[in-house]
Formats: sequence, C-alpha cells, structure tokens
Amino acid sequence: MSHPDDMNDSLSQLLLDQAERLFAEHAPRQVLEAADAGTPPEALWTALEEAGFPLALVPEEQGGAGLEVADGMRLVRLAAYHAAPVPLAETMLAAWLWSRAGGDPPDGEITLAPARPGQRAGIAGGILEGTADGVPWGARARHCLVFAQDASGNPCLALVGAQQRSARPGGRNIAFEPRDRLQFDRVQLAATALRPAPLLDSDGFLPLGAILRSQQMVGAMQRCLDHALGYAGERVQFGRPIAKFQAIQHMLAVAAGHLAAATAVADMAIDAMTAGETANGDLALAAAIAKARTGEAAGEVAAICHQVHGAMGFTQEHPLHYATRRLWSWRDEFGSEPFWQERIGRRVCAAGGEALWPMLAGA
Amino acid sequence: MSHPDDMNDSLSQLLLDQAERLFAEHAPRQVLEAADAGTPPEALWTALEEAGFPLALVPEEQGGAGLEVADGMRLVRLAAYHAAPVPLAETMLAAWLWSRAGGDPPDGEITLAPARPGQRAGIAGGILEGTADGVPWGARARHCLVFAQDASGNPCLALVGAQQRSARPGGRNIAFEPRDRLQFDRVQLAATALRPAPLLDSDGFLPLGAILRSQQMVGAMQRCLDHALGYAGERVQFGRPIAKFQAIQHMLAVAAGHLAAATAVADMAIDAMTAGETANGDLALAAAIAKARTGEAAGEVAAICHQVHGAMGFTQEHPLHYATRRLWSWRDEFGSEPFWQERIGRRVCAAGGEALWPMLAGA
Amino acid sequence: MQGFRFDPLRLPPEAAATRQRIRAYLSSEREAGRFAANRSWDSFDPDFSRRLGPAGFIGMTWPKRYGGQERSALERFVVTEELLASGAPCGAHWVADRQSGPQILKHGSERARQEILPRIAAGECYFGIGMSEPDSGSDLAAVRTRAVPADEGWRINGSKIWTSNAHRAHYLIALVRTEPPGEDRHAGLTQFVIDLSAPGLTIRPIRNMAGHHEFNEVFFEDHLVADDMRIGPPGKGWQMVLGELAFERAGPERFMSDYRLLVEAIDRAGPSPDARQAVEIGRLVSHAAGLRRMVTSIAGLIEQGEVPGVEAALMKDVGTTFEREVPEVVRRIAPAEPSLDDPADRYVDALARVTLQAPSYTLRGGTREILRGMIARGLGLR
Amino acid sequence: MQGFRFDPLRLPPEAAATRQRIRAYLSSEREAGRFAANRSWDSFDPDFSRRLGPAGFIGMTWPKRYGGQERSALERFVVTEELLASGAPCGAHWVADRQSGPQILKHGSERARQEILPRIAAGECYFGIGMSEPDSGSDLAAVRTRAVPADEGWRINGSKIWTSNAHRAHYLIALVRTEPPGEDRHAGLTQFVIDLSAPGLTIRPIRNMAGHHEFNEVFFEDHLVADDMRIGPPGKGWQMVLGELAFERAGPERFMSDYRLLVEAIDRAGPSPDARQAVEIGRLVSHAAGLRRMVTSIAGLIEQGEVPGVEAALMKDVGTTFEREVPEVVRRIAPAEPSLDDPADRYVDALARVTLQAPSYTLRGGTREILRGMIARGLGLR
Repeated sequence: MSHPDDMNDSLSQLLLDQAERLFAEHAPRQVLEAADAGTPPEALWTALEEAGFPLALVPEEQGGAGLEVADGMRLVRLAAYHAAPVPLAETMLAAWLWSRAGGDPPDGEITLAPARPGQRAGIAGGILEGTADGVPWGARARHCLVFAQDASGNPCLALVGAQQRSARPGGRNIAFEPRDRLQFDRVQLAATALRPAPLLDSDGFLPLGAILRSQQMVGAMQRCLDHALGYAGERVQFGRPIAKFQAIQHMLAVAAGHLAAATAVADMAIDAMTAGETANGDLALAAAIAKARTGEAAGEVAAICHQVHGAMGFTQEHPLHYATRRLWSWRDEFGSEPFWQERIGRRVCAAGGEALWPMLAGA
Repeated sequence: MSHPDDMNDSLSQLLLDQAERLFAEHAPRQVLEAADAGTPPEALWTALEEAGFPLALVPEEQGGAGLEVADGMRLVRLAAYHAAPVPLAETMLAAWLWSRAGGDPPDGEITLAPARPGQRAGIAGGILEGTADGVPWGARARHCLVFAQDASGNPCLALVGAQQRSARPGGRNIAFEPRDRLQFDRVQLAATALRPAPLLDSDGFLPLGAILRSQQMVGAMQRCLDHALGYAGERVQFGRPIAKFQAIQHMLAVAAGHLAAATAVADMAIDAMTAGETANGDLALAAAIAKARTGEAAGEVAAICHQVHGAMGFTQEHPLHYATRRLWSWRDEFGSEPFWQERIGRRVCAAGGEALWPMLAGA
Repeated sequence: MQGFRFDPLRLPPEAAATRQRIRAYLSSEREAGRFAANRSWDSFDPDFSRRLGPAGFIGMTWPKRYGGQERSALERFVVTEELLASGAPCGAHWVADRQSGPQILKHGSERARQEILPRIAAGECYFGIGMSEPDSGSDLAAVRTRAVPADEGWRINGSKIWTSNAHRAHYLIALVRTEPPGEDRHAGLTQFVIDLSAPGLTIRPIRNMAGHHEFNEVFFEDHLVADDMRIGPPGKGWQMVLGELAFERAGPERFMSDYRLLVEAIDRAGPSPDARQAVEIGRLVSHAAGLRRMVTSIAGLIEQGEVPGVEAALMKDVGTTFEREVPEVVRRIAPAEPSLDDPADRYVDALARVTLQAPSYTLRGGTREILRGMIARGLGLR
Repeated sequence: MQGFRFDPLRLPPEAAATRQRIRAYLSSEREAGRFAANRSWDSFDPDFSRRLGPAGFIGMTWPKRYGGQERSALERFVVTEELLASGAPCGAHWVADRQSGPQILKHGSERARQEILPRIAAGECYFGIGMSEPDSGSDLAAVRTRAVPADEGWRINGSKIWTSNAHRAHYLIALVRTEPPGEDRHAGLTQFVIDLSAPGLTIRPIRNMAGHHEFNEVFFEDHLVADDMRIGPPGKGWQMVLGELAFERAGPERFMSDYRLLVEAIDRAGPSPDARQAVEIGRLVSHAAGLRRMVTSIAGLIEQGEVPGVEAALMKDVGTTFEREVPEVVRRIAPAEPSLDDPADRYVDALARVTLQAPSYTLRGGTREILRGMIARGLGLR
C-alpha cells in the first residue's frame, strides 16, 4: 500500500512532503502514546499552525493558504494516516465555513457542534442556547463553531469562544480522542460572531462532518493495510511468510477492494464539496454515500488487518490500533452507516427505481 | 460428508436402508429430469405408498406405520437429499395432523393450504371459503388439508378432495416443483371432513411447514456438500486437486459450519414437535429458529458449493442444481428468514434481555 | 496502492452528449415496445443488436474504415452503462464489441479487420469466447487444443467449453497450443479467429441449470484456419489473452448484471419504504455509486491506452461481490417466492432469473479466487 | 459428516438441578452487589473465584480426594454457561478449571494432583497457558523453548508469549522442546507445570490495545522444574497439547464472550422494537440457539470421555464468527458512539469493550485459519 500522496493531485508535492515530514517529526509513537494518556500534543499543533495547515482552506485574503478543497482533503487523509491526535480536520472545515460566511477565522483549534444527529442549537435575539454531546476536543478547542437555527429556521453559524460555553470534559471515543459535552447557556453573541451559514441546511454539520470522517477513514485504512502488508511479508509461520498463504492473500485482496471502493466515494464527496463552492452540488447525497460506504469498509478493513496481525496487532506495542481504534470511532461519528443508508434509501425509493440511474450517472 | 443415516437414531437402519434403495431406484437422474419437464414421477409415488412412507407418522391403528416424529423427519431429510420430486413431506405432515385430529388419512398425495404468511381460509356453517397461493402440488394432490378458522377464531382442519376446489395450475418454484393457486369457493364439508385442529394456532401450517422445509434444507445441504467435496477431490487445476487449495478448504469449512448449525436447530425443532405430542412444547419458537437459521445456511451453502464447482455446477448436466434450486426455493416457503427472525426478535425484545437466557437454556 | 490506479475522472462533454443520444435511442426503443426491460448483457437478441449497430452504438471506438465511429473509449463506456441500466438485451453483440473486435483491430490481420469489423459494427456478427477447456478452466495455460501448421494455415484439434452462444455466433477467438509445453507454461500458445460455419467443428449444447442453452462445447476435428486469422504473433497467445481478459473484466457489466433487479426492488418497496428497506437499499446504492466511479476510472485508463489488468480484477471482484449480494439483500426486504412462471410480476421474475444466474457472476470471466490472486500479486504478496 | 459428531443430547435431571443451584448462587451474588454484570471469562476477579470455589462450582468433575465434586461433565457445562450468561467475572480460575486442572488430573503426577488440584477447586490457584512463542503462534510445533535434563528434573530456557495473567496466576503449563527437532516436527515436545513463583522466570507485561494488562511474555532462564511436574510422557507433548486444545476450544465461551452485549442491545431496543431491530436480534438469537445446541452436544462427547478435536474446532469457528458479528450487528440497530468513559450507560460501555476485544475472538485459542484447516482435514480435504 502506498501513502495517500502517491495519487496524482493538484496539491504541490512540496506541501504534502512538508506535511509528511511534520507528522513524522511531531506525531511519532511517543506523541500518540502521550495523547492516549491525556497529554495533548502541543508541539504538533504549534507546528501545524506554523505551517498554516489549520487555515489551509481559507482564502489568502482572509489569512489562509487558499488551498483547494481536494488538496485540503488530501491533507486530512494524511493526518489520519498518521493518527495525528489533533482536531486538524475539524479546524480546517470550521475555518473554511466561517471564512465563506464572511468571517475571519481565529487562531487555535476550532471544533464543530452539534456533531451528532438529533442535537440542535437555537438562536434568538443574538442569544445562543443549546447542548451538544460528543463534540471533538470540545473542552480544549479555543473556539467552537456552532450551527444553530433562528426562529424562522434559517441556518446560522456562531463562533463561540472557550470562555463562553460550559464543558463537561473527560469523554473520549475509543481512539481516546476527546469527545466532550458542551453547553451553550444563553450565550450572548457579538454581531460579528453570528453569520448566516453558507452551504448548510437543517442537517447542520452532519454532511460535511461525514465527509471529513470519510476522508479520515480512507487515510486510516491505508495505514492499516500498509501495516498488514508489511507484517504479512515478515511474519513466518510453517516455514514461510504468511503472505504466501492463500487465505491471507485473499483476505488482503478483499481489504484492498474495500479501500478502493471507499476511496472512490470519498473522492466523489470531494467533488461535491468542490462543486458546492460554485454550483448547487448534491452535497447531501454525496456525503451520505461517502459515509455509508466508507464506514462499512472501515469495519471490514480493520477486522481483516487485525486477523492478519494475529495477537501482535492486538497489543498496545504494535501501532495498528492507532488506526483501527480511529476507524471504529469515526464510523459512528457524524452519523453511522445506517443513519446515512436510510437517508439514501428514502430518497431513492421516493424517486422510484428508474430515477436511480440518473442519480448515479447524472441526468 | 455423509448421508443423513450416519446419525445415531432410533429409526431402524432397515427402514432407512429401504428408503435409500427406493430413492436410488425410483428417483434417479432421469426421473428428476422428467419431473422438471412436467412429468410427475408416478412410479416413485407408488413405491413410496407401497412402502407406507406417506402415512409413516400415522398411528398403526389408523392405518399408518406409527413412526416416531424424529424418524419421520429423518425420512424427510433423506427424500430431500435425493431431491425426490414428490410431496412426501407435506403428505406425511398432513396425514399426521389429520390422524391426531381423529380422522383417518386418505391414500394419495395430501397437500397443505394456506402455505404462505398472510393467507387465510374461513369456516362457517360447515362451509369453507378461501384462496391460497403457492400450494405445493396443489393441483395434483388428491387431497388438500386446509387450515381454517371458524367465526370464533377456533382453528380447524378441513380435508378437501380434488374435485371440491378449483385450482390454477402451472405455477412452479425455481426447483420446478408445482406451486399452485387453490380456490375454495363455498366448499360444503361433510361432517367427518372438518375437525378441530390439534397443535395449531392462528399461524396455521406455517410453523410446522417451516419445520418441514428446515429438515428438507438440511438434507439438500448435505447433498450439496457431498457433491462439492467429491468435485474438489477430483477436479485438477494448476497441477493438483482443487481440494488442496486453502481457499477451497476454507470455503468448505465454512459450509460445514453452516450445515452443522442448521442441523442443530432442525434437530431442536424435531424435539419441540415431539414434545408437542405430550406437553405444550414451544413449537412456534423452535420453528422460527429452525427456519431462520436453516434458511440462512441454505443460501450460504448453495453459494459456496456452486463456487467450488465452477462452471460445471452451473450446468443442467451436473446434478448439483437439483439440490441448490430446492434450497433457493424452500428458504422462502412457509415464511422466509426475515419473517421468522422478526417473530423471534419481537418475542425476545418483549421479554427483555435477561429473559433470553432462560428462553435458550430452559427456565 | 502500488499499481492500483483509480484516479478520479470527469467524463468529457462529448461523453455527456453521447449519453443523451443513447438515452434517447433506448427510450424510443422502449416506447416502440422493441425490448422487454429487465434483460441484461446475457440476453441474446440479434434484432436488438441489428438496430443498435446502424444507430452507431457498436464498435464506436474503431476507425471509420472498419465501420467504427472513432469515438473515445469514454463514450463507448457511457453507452455500455446506459445499455445495462436500461436492461436492454445486449447479449448478441456484447463479446464482439467488448473484446473480440478490439483484439482483431489491435492484433489481427488486415483481412480479418476488413472482413469482420464492419459486420460487428453493423450488429450482424457475433463472437463467442474460446478460452476454457474441459480440463483448463481457471488454469488457462493448461489448454490442450493444438494447432499445427498446415498448407492453408493451421490445423486444429481439441475442444473448447463454456463458449457462450457458439450455436448462434459467427466466430470465436480460440486460445490453442502451437508449441509443446515447455519450461514456461505460458509460452507456445496462440490465438486464432475461428469461423463457426467452417468445416471441422461440432457444437454440443450445454444447458444451464435454468434449462437455457447459452453455453456450448466446441469440438475441433482437423479444423483448418488460415494464417491471417491468427491474433498476434505465434506463441504469444498468453499475452494476447491477458489483454483480452482485461477488457473482459473492465466494464460496468461486472457490477450491473442484476441492476434491473435493484430497480424492481426499489419499486417493490415503494415511495415510503420502512426503515429496513430504506437502510438496505441505501446500502446497496452506496456500493453501486463507488463501483460506478471505479469502473469510470478504469474506462479512463483504457482511453489512455493502458491495459488495466489488476484494476479490472479488483473492480470485478468487488463488483461481482455486489452483484451476488443484490438478490440476497432484496429477497430479505421484499420477500417473495421466486418463480419463472409469472413474468407479469416483474420483481418476482427478475428475482428468480437472478437467483439462478448469480452463481455465474463470480465464475465467468475469471473466478473470484483467480481475481483475488491477481489482486494479491498487485499488492506485492505473491 | 464424517467424524463430525453433533448428536442431540438431552441434559440429565442432575444437570437441571445444578442449573438451579448455580442460578440461585449467582442471583445472591448479584443481589449482594458482589459483581458488576457484563463482565466475562476474560475478567479477572480473584474474590469472585474464591467464593465460587467453596460454593462447589470449580473443579466440579474431579475426584473428591482432589477437592472435586465428582459431578458429570454435563453439570460442569451447565455451570460454565450460566456463569457466562450472567456476565460473571470468571477470568481468574477459568483456564485452571477448563484445561490445566484436567490435564494435571489426566496426565500429571500424583504430587501435582495433590498439591494443585484442591487449590484450584478452592478458587485460589490460577493458571496461564504456555503454548505460543514469539516465533510460533499458529505454528505451535515450532516452539523453541528447550528443556534439558538436570539433576532435579529439567532446566528450561526460552520464552512464552501471550500468557494471560502470568503476572497474577500461580502456574502455567508450558509446551517445550525436549528433543532436537527431527523428521516428525511434532515429536520431541513435552509439557510441564511451571510454578510462576519459582526462580529463573521473568514476566514482561504486554498491554493490549485497550491499555489493559492481561498478556505477558514469560522468559525462562535456567528455570528448574521437577520431573514430577511433567505432563504426560517425555516427547509426547504434542498429543498432550492437542487434548488440551480440544478442551480449550470446546466450551460455551466460544460463542458467549459478548453475550452480555446482546442482552444490553435487546434492552436498548426495548419491548417494542422496530422491524429492523426485531429482525436483526431474531437472527442473532437463531444463531445463538444453534450454537448452544452444538456446544451441548460437545459437552456430551466430553462426558463420554471423547476428545472432540474437530467438533470443537468447528464449533469455535462458527461460534467466534457469531461473536464477531454481535457488535457489528447491534451497533447498526442501536447506534451509539462507543466510549469507555461512560460506564453508567451499560450498552455503550459493553459496545466499547467488545469492539476493542472482538479481534481476539478469532485469534485466541487457535486462529480462524488454523481451525478451518482442521475442519477441512475433518472433511477429508487434507
């Protein structure tokens, strides 16, 4: 398996090489271990900020790097490949949205809330009210971008500082990434901190969050498969590398198939995001397809790669789990597979069987 | 793989040997081909009647062989192993039920109606009214045992002769077994042709029919696996029998696992039927579990055995399809897997999580 | 992944135009009642093909001098996927258009090109595949049918099996041994175009388990073939066949064989499905969307002149796994007792036909086991 | 199937009586708040085991003179399945009761029996498994730890890995090489009971990916073991280990490791589940019912003194496949973001723990691939 950056893409090789070196230097094994134990990787985040990655998608005139969406998502995959324990993806997305809403994104980590289906926040008279569970790095992020609807149902974005919300920290997903409960208790927003939300409908951050997690799962699956291919080539049993056993070969072929399919739908979601910048792309459907298919692949790839690694992959010592625990966490965040599958299915059924093909191939 | 008669059982080896010889003589390849083409295997049925198999479960004093239920089900599996294209299972069950209702079972094929979920017949004033689709050998059977409820909802059995119902023949399942639509159009029943139904509740024949099909699927799966094991040992590719490839070995191991699990639940259903003779055994749950698990296994075993056989198994020449087409048909008859799974699930959920274990292991 | 190329591809504007053309054509065919929907690329209907050819949708990428349209591989791709989506009966011309014609164009003699390609493009000339033999299915290099030089060209003895439509096709391309097997078992094989109307051939039907006659065994007894019906250099048949297989495996038919069953199941579930139906249909659609993008990427490789062997193997493995799932999933959310005797119920009919056909999806064109071996080699495991 | 014996078995009346006894015992334990439900046989709780032993539920089948109850294997079986169903933390005594004790009873010296078995039965003495080594996991015959005769018995050098609880158990049974490897690679191995408190041993913890310390690597440096701590004849360790593995694989824990997650999921779905939840739960229950019957049949074989090697392999393969499915199915019908930080939500907690544990189900006690190879041998394919 190769690195995400083997793909042909428009992001300069320079930038991805820089990111690669950055993660190699600042997200080595010890940093992942420390993050698991509760010590945030501050040097990593500082390095990312110095490289301008958190604001990469923000136009240059708003203080960002003006990176294209596709290249930004490539960076998200690479960060996930390295299991970088920071809210880089969330910050990139939040900053991008805020800049598109006309705001200048602040420095520091920015998270997104609500992040779960069914949770909502409301705005009335410049006052924000709501609760959100499972917010990524919710207690630690310097800012939280909140999706809320006003009394007329208009989608808005509110940029809320750390001092403005109360947090119940201590929750983590099974990758030990912080997932906190935030409460917005009659938060009075400054005029510049509340803007009409671009791109979003009543689903709030769910579709774009689902696309983020899909990209991340692609990166983490690539890492799993790289681990498994390496291990299968080295591990000798019954006098030969286990890579020579047909059972191992076929399992890994299946995993490669899942990864290829997941990559395809994750790419498709990037196209939809890109199209959404200029036209009314069908972001919701692309997000649903990406998260549903990628999440399913994540479970399969994680299972296969663990099976190939045997007991070794089950240990804390072996780095496989940094990828697999993220897959098992991310597939359930911003809507699990059935949540999105049901969305797709209802839409397809409502349109009828003959309408499916134009939906897939274009009208 | 072995024959069904390798099991330790109480049926005399004599009787099973006799059945084995009978099927070998009267249900050879040509008979199966002819039945597929629409020619009923009359000699086979005559031989079965002469051997007393259709009435095997009927007490001796009512003209039967007084066979135990477990032994009768063994015979059903054996007939399915041989893909015998006759309604032996249906007749055995109908005759058993009718005799338990106090009637003397008639000669000839007896079928069961309704055979599908959601279809019902009614009795009022000795008059039977109803329609049933997909009735096994419905047009050809000399009698049809009809499950009907009277105005008070009491379950009844009506024995209806061929001249009393109208049939729309010509339907077949994909094993080319007749599945006809029967209409009971104000059928006036003689007093001796209508009796309170033993063992049955408002589900009518569904649970017992499901148990029959489960036994049959076990027999047909055994045949599939026998075919596949034989073929894998003979077929040479890349210089060795394909049985020596790990991929083939593991596929067949999985199939053997499904068969073992299916056999276990089919045996469990036999116990419940047997218990039902004397006590109030939990027939409905056992039937649901048997059909759900056996039907699922049927799809997996058929798929694996076809994959092992390659193109050869896909031909009419190779006998594999006599078993697999039956599996694909039977799994959907008398309620498909989801029908029964939902029944189980609703019952389990209604009782709560802690009640599951006593349900599985006994109170 | 090393060597796995599924790069994003945006179809060019001319492909969009072609899509509108073939859609309009298929609509008019359907409206005129000229084909029953819910057929697929294994349904043989020469009338359909004889109309489709003159309409310009067969041999599209070939030079005009051989009856082609000189269109891009991407336009051809669009036409194939639209044919599949509509359930058109494409079986008569499918193999000729997909692989035999391209082999002749690329590696055949000028005579073969001139005599055969225009007739294929006209929808009048059909091909079977002559690879497998009774003792060499997955193990193609083990073929034993032999060709020896003869006055007029070559004399062939042996037999081929599983040749779809040999009884109603005009030609097949046969892989035969022209040199005794040596150290390199892939050496010494050669491909020939076989005229099925010529002497020295006997065709034995092989019915499939649904009772249909699609397959055949073709016996060669001193069958003579001219040297200019050879495909590629003598002894290089293995390289030829690998190229042919990449085309055979690379198309959208490797995940769309039972696309029409999915369409019928959606309509069976109706506009207000229950949660089970919605979730399962949504899942299948998410798979189909990924596969369509993968197969589009492969079409892009073909357009660039690549031979996407490993990518095609991977797509076919994932795609046929999906095809195998479709009937198993839909029967669970829209229960029915499958039957071939009730064609008026299009869902039940499609379910029955697919159930009986599905085992072949993971066999024909390379078994799942062969494909996974190829993928594993692409991953560096072999 | 040839050699696959899953004969129907009706449990005898005394087993029913034992079931009532263990249920009453577990109920009183639970009511006294002495164990958190939703643990399993991988939860190490010596306090629980030290109560369970004196209550008569450990070493039940052994002779009374070794602290046993002289109960049938079927009664022991009933106790194990009830422990698993209740989610009791059985990890401390599980290995000793299941396989180490029986090995000592059957093949150990009189001293070993007298010294060790009564302590196991009292719930005070725990065992680890000493089979795998860093370079021999699935390929057990490749063990390189060596024992050579020494004055007092044998001197052992080498290491064992994945020994659960070596840091808190009292013994392990180690498979070591006592003769140089020859033609028959299964010959020349011997099993010994290793006292983990004796000199010449170093235990290195291996944390699992959830951060828990269960596994260890155990290093032997001139570790001395008395000859009467040998299990079976010298050089016959392979036969010993096969018997031990049959017991290791034959129990209900091979499909019930995450039974409590299923229980929690049922309660999460509630008494009026939607169709999806009902169907999926019903499906899992149909699997559990079949597996329970299979494992009951195996208990019957054990009661008859058989060593059900292939049946145990088959049941473990089917059973662990089921165990792997449980979390994947329930997360789809009762969505939740799994977390270890919210123990009050018993479903989320169980889902998180099982998700992290599940990869081990198809590895520990023999990988899926090893088991399928054994089944294939049982089918006559190897």
